[in-house]
Amino acid sequence: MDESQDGAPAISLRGVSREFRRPRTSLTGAPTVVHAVRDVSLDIQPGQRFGLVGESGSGKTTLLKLISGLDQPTSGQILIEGRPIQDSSARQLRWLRRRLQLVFQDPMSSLDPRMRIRRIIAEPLVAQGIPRGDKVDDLLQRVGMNPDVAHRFPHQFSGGQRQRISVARALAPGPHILIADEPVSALDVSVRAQVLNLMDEVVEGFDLTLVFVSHDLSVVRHVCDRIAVMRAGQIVEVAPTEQLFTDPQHPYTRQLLAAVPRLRDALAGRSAAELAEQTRAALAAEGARDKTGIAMLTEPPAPEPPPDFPPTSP
Amino acid sequence: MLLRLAQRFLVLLASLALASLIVFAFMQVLPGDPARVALGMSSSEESVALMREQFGLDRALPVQYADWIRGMVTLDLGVEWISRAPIAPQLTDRIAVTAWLVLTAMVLALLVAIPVGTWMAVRHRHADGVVLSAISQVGVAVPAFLAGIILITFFAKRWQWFPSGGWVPPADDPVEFLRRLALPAISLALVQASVLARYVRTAILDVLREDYLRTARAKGLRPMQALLRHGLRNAAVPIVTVLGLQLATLLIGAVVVERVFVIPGLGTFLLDSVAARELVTVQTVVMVLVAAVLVINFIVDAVYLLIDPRLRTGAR
Amino acid sequence: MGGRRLNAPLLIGGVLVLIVVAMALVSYVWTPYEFKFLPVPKEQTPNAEHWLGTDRSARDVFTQILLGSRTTLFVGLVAVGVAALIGVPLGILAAMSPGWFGQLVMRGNDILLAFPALLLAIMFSALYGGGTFVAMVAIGIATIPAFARIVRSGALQVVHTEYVAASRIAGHGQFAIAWKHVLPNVMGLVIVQASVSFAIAILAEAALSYLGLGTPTGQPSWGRMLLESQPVLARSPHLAVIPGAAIALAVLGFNLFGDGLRDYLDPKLEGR
Amino acid sequence: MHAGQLQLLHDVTFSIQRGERVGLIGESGSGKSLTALAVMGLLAEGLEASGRVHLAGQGRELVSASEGAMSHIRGNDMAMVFQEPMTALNPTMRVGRQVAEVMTHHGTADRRTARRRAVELLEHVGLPDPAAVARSYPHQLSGGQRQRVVAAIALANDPLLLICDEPTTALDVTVQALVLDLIVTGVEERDAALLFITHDLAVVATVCERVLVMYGGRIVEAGPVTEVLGNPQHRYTQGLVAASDLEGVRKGEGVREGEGVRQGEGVQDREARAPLATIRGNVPPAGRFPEGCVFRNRCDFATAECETLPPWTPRGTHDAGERASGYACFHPVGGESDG
Amino acid sequence: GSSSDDQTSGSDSTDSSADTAAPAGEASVRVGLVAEPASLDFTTTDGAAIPQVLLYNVYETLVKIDQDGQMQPALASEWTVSDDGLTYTFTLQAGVTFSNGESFTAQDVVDSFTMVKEDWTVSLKSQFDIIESVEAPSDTEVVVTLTHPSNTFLYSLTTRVGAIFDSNSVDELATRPIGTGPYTFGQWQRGTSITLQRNGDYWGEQPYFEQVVLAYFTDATALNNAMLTDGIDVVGTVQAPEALGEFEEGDYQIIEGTSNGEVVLSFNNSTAPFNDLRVRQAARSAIDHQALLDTCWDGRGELIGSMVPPTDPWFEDRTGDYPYDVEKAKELLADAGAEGVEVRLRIPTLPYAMSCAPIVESMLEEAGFVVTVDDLEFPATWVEDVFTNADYEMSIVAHVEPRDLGNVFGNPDYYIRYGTPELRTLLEEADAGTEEEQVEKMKAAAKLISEDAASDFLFLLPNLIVADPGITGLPQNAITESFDLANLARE
Ligand SMILES: Nc1ncnc2c1ncn2[C@@H]1O[C@H](COP(=O)(O)OP(=O)(O)OP(=O)(O)O)[C@@H](O)[C@H]1O
Ligand SMILES: Nc1ncnc2c1ncn2[C@@H]1O[C@H](COP(=O)(O)OP(=O)(O)OP(=O)(O)O)[C@@H](O)[C@H]1O
Ligand SMILES: [Mg+2]
Ligand SMILES: [Mg+2]
Repeated sequence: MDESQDGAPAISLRGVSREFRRPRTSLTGAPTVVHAVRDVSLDIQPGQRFGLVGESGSGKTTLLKLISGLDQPTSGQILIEGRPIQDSSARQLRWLRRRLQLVFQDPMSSLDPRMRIRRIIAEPLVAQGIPRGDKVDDLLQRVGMNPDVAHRFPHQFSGGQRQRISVARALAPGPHILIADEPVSALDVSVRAQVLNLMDEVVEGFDLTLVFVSHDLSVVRHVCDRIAVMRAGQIVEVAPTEQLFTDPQHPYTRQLLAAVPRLRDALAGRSAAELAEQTRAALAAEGARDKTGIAMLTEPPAPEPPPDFPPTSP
Repeated sequence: MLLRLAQRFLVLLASLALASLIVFAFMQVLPGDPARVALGMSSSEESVALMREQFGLDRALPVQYADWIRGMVTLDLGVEWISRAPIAPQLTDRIAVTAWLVLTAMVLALLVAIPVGTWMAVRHRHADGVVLSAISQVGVAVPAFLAGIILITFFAKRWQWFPSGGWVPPADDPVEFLRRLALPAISLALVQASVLARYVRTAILDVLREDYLRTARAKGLRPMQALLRHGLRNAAVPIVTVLGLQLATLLIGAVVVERVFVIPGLGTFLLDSVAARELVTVQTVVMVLVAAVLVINFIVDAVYLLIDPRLRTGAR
Repeated sequence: MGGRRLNAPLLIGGVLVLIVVAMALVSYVWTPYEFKFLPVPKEQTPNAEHWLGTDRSARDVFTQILLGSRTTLFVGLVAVGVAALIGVPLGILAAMSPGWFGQLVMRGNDILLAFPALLLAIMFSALYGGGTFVAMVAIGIATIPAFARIVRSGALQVVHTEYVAASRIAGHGQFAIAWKHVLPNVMGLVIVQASVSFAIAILAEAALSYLGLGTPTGQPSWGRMLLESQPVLARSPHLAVIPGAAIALAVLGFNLFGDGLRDYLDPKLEGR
Repeated sequence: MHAGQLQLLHDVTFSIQRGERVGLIGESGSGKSLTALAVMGLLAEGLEASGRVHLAGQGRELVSASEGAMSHIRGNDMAMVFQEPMTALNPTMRVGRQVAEVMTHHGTADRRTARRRAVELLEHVGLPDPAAVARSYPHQLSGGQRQRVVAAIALANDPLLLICDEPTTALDVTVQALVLDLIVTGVEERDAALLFITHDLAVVATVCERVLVMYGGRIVEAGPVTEVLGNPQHRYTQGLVAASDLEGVRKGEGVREGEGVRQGEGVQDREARAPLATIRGNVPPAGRFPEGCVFRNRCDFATAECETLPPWTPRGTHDAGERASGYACFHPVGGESDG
Repeated sequence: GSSSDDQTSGSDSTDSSADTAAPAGEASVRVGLVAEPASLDFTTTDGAAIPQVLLYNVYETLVKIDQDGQMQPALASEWTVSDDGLTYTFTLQAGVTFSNGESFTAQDVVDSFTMVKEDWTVSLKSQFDIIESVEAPSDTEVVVTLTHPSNTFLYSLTTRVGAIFDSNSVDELATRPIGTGPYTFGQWQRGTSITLQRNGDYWGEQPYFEQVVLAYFTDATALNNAMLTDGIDVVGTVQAPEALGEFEEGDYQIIEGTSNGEVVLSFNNSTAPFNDLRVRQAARSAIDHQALLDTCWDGRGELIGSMVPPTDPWFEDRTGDYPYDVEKAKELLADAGAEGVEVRLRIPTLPYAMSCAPIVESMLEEAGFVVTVDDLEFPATWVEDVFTNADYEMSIVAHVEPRDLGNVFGNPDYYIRYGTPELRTLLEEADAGTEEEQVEKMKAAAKLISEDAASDFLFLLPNLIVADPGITGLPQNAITESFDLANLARE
């Protein structure tokens, strides 16, 4: 199903790290370094539906940016369909743009509010010089939308519809790999179901390799057939879905699983206290963290500078 | 926190150095040979050359620059070229005058702007808030010197309540000092109060939308209590920013207002010195004004650190 | 969603601005008199022949107000033009380029900010012999930081949005992104800042003219009218009141317009 | 409740017993937060509530109560935890003071006691090194820690009623599990009533005994959690439960009476991966809900009858009155048209 | 108002420009003026403002001009001129001391006169070029020998070049002026005021006021406001004549006399188009002087039509030379082939120039000139561009020095670039001849300038003084370089 480098994994990471430097905060202290991603090695096979879970700040988004060439790793190597992508200029990354596309978390902020959706969907085509034809209408239809709405602006759509538009845009250049960064986290359950169904359809229909990021275990479980668990920049466990849920190896995976409230269990009578007890037990099993499982943030996020006010009179 | 201050201080020093170079360079291209201006109509070339020598204009530019900087740092600025009057005492006198004027105006403006701006924000959906807001808009649109002219027309000429201008140092006669300070300070303050009130309004409106204010209300604080206890300090951050910028614009507004009220401050000093081509004086006054703005910015940054704990880390 | 509503400041401001523009346009095809000394009594109060009276040099005041609106627009356009043409690209550049360059731009900005508009204008006027254009270029230069800052902070927000990331993924380069996404999305901020700066420029021209450093003798300008009315303030106050009101209304117009536009474009107020 | 011309909530009627934990669920925009704020008397400017709110021990009716009267009740008899822990605390005030304030303000403790009690409360909500936390500013705490601080503030004066508006949506799962427990324990200890707002069915089932389902500004179904979520009657509730059931599709078990739900046979089997049950269409924006049954434009069972407002059908009896359990639907799941 | 701030040193405070604190008696009077001096040293700095304060008040001269233009004794009690007009012998007043206590002797006169020739840098020093020698045969006698006879020599002694300094303190001219006058120099608050103190040891009649404060205003309106709001007692020169109406309504005395200030519409005679007589004539004919005066100086002032004020002995009304006639102006311009000629009217930023320029512009344009008005900052830019480099076609300047016809028009290098041989001969003859010859030749010179339209003479600035009712001793006419305060008193 993959016509490029035969046998090569669709995505391959070799010891990839990404560090961010934060400005110094005291006269004496050294500048702090945030290891957003550390030493990640990973192979994702063509056609796979690969899930990435982890709590917020664990480095999921950073990893996706590295894979999609939006950011450069501090060290390590990234191969897409067997071709390395780091240290390439935007021009050199053109081939990547055809192969790999992204769907983002926030359906509002991933669409330029000032563009009509026809232009939004056509953007990859324009950027890559692909003739437009009536592709936009096709795509809209593929994502279950009426082509008549192509002249509207994003704010005229609901969250679920916007996410459909995002998917349509991602599909426009005919990619082999689709990366989705928490595509349903901002959506209501009923809409979430619609979008998940859509993703399922397009991955099937376009024969895509899918990398799906979420912090919601039940969602990745539904979507993916292989899951990596990420924590503090590291992949702590990778396993086929069923195996991960039935036989988690890493204590962190166990913590996550223990803490997820399940409707079924709750209806069966599991109380908040039990859920918490189970979570605490899983946390305690690891032993490293304090009793609440929440470490004090040692390094608070740098605040935004105060707003600029223009002077108003000379 | 100290690091931030230290960093900002270094930036301040660098900015001052750069600004002084710009000012100095600017003076070099100012047309109108000071020697010729001093000598007046039909002076001979020899006497012009002599004069230039006397002014020290024949020296190399770096030497002139170094000399000037040394003078400013040691507060020994020498004498004016033409009048032979020493510069430093004049400068300090005039800085004092302008500082009185500007700071009084600022304090007056704040005294008006903070309550009025808060009122405008709290009542922004009510008629009184809207009317106040409209008035402040008009206030912003009236140039300070025009306000000065209007004040003179009524309060000095028509009713003879205040003098039309001039200056008496506070040490000489406190009452007279206040009488002379009143109109110019008010004319500066009127515009400033309008500008500031609008910013206060915006800042308070923003704060009013904040979640923590709702939390405060959920604790049982009344709207005003919540605003005063939790809102003002947070609103202070953007307000301090404008305050810094407005102090700078006030300083410059003072240039014009001093002219209207014949006040011997930095503004008149600057304009007179430009006219007389007392270049050392001009560049020094410009530098003082620029430095004042830079220092104000520095202070504003320092004040942030006091107001906003998010900016000072390791405070725990 | 999309519940943007015209607000009163925007409407009133817009009308005032339109009036100024209309006056300037009308003055190209028609003025009641020529702008010159007329063989009529000077300092007339408004009357049927001279709607706003005549000035100290026996020139028609209404003519002068009409022609002065050109100066008013001219000063605003020059100042805002200079500031925007330099400040906007600078702000976008600062937002889109690597850390140290952005820092450098903003530091330079801070120093420029320390030369307040009027001070720069006074220095420029002294340097190039006064005149409106020079003074306004100075005001424009002094206003660059305001634009650069506001555009930078706006652009920073845009640069970090997902639609810019999407555009990059789509294959667009930095320039295309700046042009297609960043610029259109900061345009609102720019227009708001422009209208505020316009007001500042009008005030600065008035102040400079009052100091005798702005519009030169013999050219119609509201600031100049104010200056020239000074000696006759007592006996012909209308000669100060009329241009004073014109200045205040124009400034008010641009300020209101800017404020209204800010509210109009403010997503926080949208749809609420 | 009204916002200008727009009516946002319609005839929302419910009561909560002392010591009872009631959940309020519904999609975004259904009016959950508005309901909570209306009870607290904290509606945004421009919104106006009508109707009656009664709090045990308070003779007064709260909707028409004065600001002064309300300020005595808020934070004292009635407290609230908001959704966003990152912004709910004043960034420029130390955490300890913010907790102490709610006590000093209501005079439940003098300054010094309040300070001591604040530290105790912080410890009680499970914060490590509570004295240090009390001295911190909010930005020095993580989201979970802040949410605990907010909970401490809410619980400080032992309120009769605690309202939580999506208190854990911004938190990671492990933290969520702990915070949920904290809230439940907190109200249990005080024998307080809890109104818990969320859109996560699993969470509401974990925390609450009874649940109210809201759609389009109306309560469309109410009742004990097991009944409403285990055996929904209203077509909206049914859709909601089905759509949120990701596991059911995969494992081929659970409640799937909803239209268009297919059986899934296992993960590895691509072809058999079943689509999730969905509710067609989108939640209309405020004020654009249809007349009559608010759900009828998305409901597969809607008939002409639905153009009139469906009456409330009680389900069994309940201590808290007939509104405590029941639904408003002409074509309930168990009804004649089903199947 | 009056005042007596008894500040002895001003270094610790910035003085007020218009103080009103009023203690007992006639201790102090405040006179408001525009144009502050740039320095106190007129030997190296030009400008009318320095002699305005210091001459006659602090420094005295050997002889002095009175209000009617008559020569009067001053430090010289009498003088004689040799028959060949080359030797002047002055007998000095006895018992005169400088304010630093040094006594005034003939040697001071010799030193002062020598200094003009040797140390002065301003161009006015050339007036002493004709001095062959200065000698002091005795302590009370000075003999000046000229290289050739000159009628203007004695007159020049009444101007600043004739000022007598103390030989021992000339190093401090810029900071501590020492003279023999009725006042001693008190202090100078830059930008604000100069204070003169009564000279208790003055050899003549003691001044009435113990202290005279000369308060400086950059803005004529502000000066008038200060007078109206009781900030000052006297407005030395009213630069906004429109304000007189306000004073007329109030309780003020208004003195209206003449001055030496001819407001000249100067032409650059050396370049096109004004090197063409017809163009110059056209410009003169184009101006409706009465309307101009009425409009731009509110009708105050005098039309003279030439470079001679009525207080000079050789005054003649020459307003008839070029009566207002636009048609004629157009014709002349057409004759010269200069219709639509573009000229720059480059004016200094001074009140009279700025208020007259628009009207002059309109009138010239009516006649077919195309005029651009340039504001040049005064003095800096105007002096450089117009005065020094003659980069201009027209300007408007009041020439306020007394008897400056020769100086302005007689010198071909002067910015007007006129100085034709014909005029210079007339001037030399006037200077060398008898008094009658002088008058006659000067009249001829004025006529020549006028007819040759070397410039246009817009009007003569009035001497406008406003004062509190009781103030006396103010000069009616401003015809010397000094604002003579010696007789200032209050009834
Ligand atoms: N540009 C940056 N500069 C500094 N630190 C960064 C930057 N981007 C990310 N980080 C830090 O790297 C870490 C990982 O961030 P990332 O956004 O990848 O997490 P995530 O797993 O996607 O979290 P979330 O679930 O909240 O989206 C965080 O601690 C974050 O603060
Ligand atoms: N101040 C207001 N003015 C007008 N409409 C409002 C206002 N506040 C809320 N609404 C509208 O009322 C409806 C219900 O809002 P509410 O915040 O109660 O929803 P919710 O159920 O809490 O949703 P979420 O899950 O997103 O918090 C929404 O459609 C919202 O747009
Ligand atoms: Mg809500
Ligand atoms: Mg003269």
